[in-house]
Amino acid sequence: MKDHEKAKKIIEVLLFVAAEPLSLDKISQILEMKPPAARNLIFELKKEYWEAQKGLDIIEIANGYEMCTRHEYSPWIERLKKQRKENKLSPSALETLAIIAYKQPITRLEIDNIRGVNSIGVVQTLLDKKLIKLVGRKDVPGKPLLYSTTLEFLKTFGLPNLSALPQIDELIQ
Amino acid sequence: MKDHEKAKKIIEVLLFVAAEPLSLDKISQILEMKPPAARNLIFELKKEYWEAQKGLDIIEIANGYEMCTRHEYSPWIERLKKQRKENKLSPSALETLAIIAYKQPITRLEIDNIRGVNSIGVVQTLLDKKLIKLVGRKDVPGKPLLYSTTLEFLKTFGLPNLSALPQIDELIQ
Amino acid sequence: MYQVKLPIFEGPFDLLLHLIKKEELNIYDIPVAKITKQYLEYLTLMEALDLEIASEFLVIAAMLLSIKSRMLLPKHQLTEGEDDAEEDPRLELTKKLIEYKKYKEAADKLGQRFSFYQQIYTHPYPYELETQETDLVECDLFELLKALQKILKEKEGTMKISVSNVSLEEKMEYLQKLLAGEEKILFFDLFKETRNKMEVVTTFLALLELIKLKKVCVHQHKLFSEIWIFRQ
Repeated sequence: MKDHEKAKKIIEVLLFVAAEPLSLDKISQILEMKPPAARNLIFELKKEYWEAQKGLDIIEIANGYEMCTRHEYSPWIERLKKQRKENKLSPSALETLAIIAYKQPITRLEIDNIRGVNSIGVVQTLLDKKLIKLVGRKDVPGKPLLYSTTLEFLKTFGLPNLSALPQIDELIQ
Repeated sequence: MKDHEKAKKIIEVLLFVAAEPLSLDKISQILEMKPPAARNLIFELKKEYWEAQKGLDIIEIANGYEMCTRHEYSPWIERLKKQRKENKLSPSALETLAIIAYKQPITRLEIDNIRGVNSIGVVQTLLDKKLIKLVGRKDVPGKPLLYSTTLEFLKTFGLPNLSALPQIDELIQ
Repeated sequence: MYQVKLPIFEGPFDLLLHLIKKEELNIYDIPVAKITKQYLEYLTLMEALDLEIASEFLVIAAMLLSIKSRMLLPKHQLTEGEDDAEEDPRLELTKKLIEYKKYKEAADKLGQRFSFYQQIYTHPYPYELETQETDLVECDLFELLKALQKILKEKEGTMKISVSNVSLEEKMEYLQKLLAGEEKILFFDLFKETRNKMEVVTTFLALLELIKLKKVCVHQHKLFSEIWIFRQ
């Protein structure tokens, strides 16, 4: 493979792995070539993508270049995103999580009493998803385990901290 | 563009945007086609990528397909990211992981017996790295915990599935 | 000062395999006396260097010594009735070593795969799609109830107390009409025209009914954010 072709492949790979648009300066730095030469390669690559009628495109955006999907494929991507729902929490998981979030630290029996059903499976699911954790044992007969929410819980729900949860008493007036 | 070609482009786009390996089932569902037909398209796409000597590749990994960079481009990616992927596995971690991979589900005592040493620390490390998980308890006295490898294990080692591991008995001949 | 570089062994089996390989010995016919001598020399060296010797090394040392002494017993001393084809005292150790060796090889192979795949990169996530809507998560009753609570609270005081005669069916029809013109509507906007608490509740029940009938679906960008109603 000629150097010229090789450099083009490198640009392709860089655009693929970059998390944000790559500036011409950055690309030329990495390739140790002058910016105009790098720009020519990017254009060639874009032309190749176009000619091969690929689903992907290389666009100039935000002072840089980015690899992206062609617009006409977005309905398919939406289908993919819809399929992702499996990862979502079930209503009973959300319900249990809400109880733990507001009443932490809490035992399983206390959760069961509020929900009116046994929560053993759903508590395990939440533990597996690392949304809740064990934080000790309650000082009552039987010393039951106590659960609290995790940092992952805050991240998942976009909460800065626990006090950012809506006031529970306002919710159930 | 023919339907056949169009479907191939859609697969390309899906593999590009997916955050994780896409299963054949998922791909064929989205395309509303039979899995073998979808698989053929994926292979065609892979072949095209290969023939065009692209910097990108499509690989079978963790029960699905994924678009990724060819390994010879890693030096340039490292220049971009200014760092290597900073994951290291110690020889004892690899040894323990190999035993679990081939003998799963397996208890810690069984691992210790093969290794000839206590594996408590290394098993914890592998759990922390999510390369192995607890899958239950063995029905023998003491009900010891059983360990298996995870999907993350397949991803980390670029394996399509567990049966892609080399035959253990052929390894020492 | 000398710097003694001692190879690190994962355990006693690892050390034994190393000795067998170094001396080019046959693993199926291990000269126990020789290997025991070297094994113990290694432990002595570790001791001299003040390295901690794991108890597992000592267990295998004892095992080696025991095998060695059993090998020294002359065959003809076998007592009457004992099986002639007495098991080779090395058999158990050999089995263990072979088993361990297999996994050690497998670990090497895994290590190679690991370094190879460390050099392979995938497309980073999250990937910004052109439309935000595709990132919607499905919204459940818990979220809906909270939203309803908020609306009731906001409407409090501003609502006239009057008897509503809007039926559930009428509300369902009204909601579907609202949605006919739009791709999506904000949950909050469904209640814009409601005049009293009863009507808010009826609207809410109508929405639930439409969800059940799969006429509409409810999504939000992320939990605790705005709720959108979509035609289905």
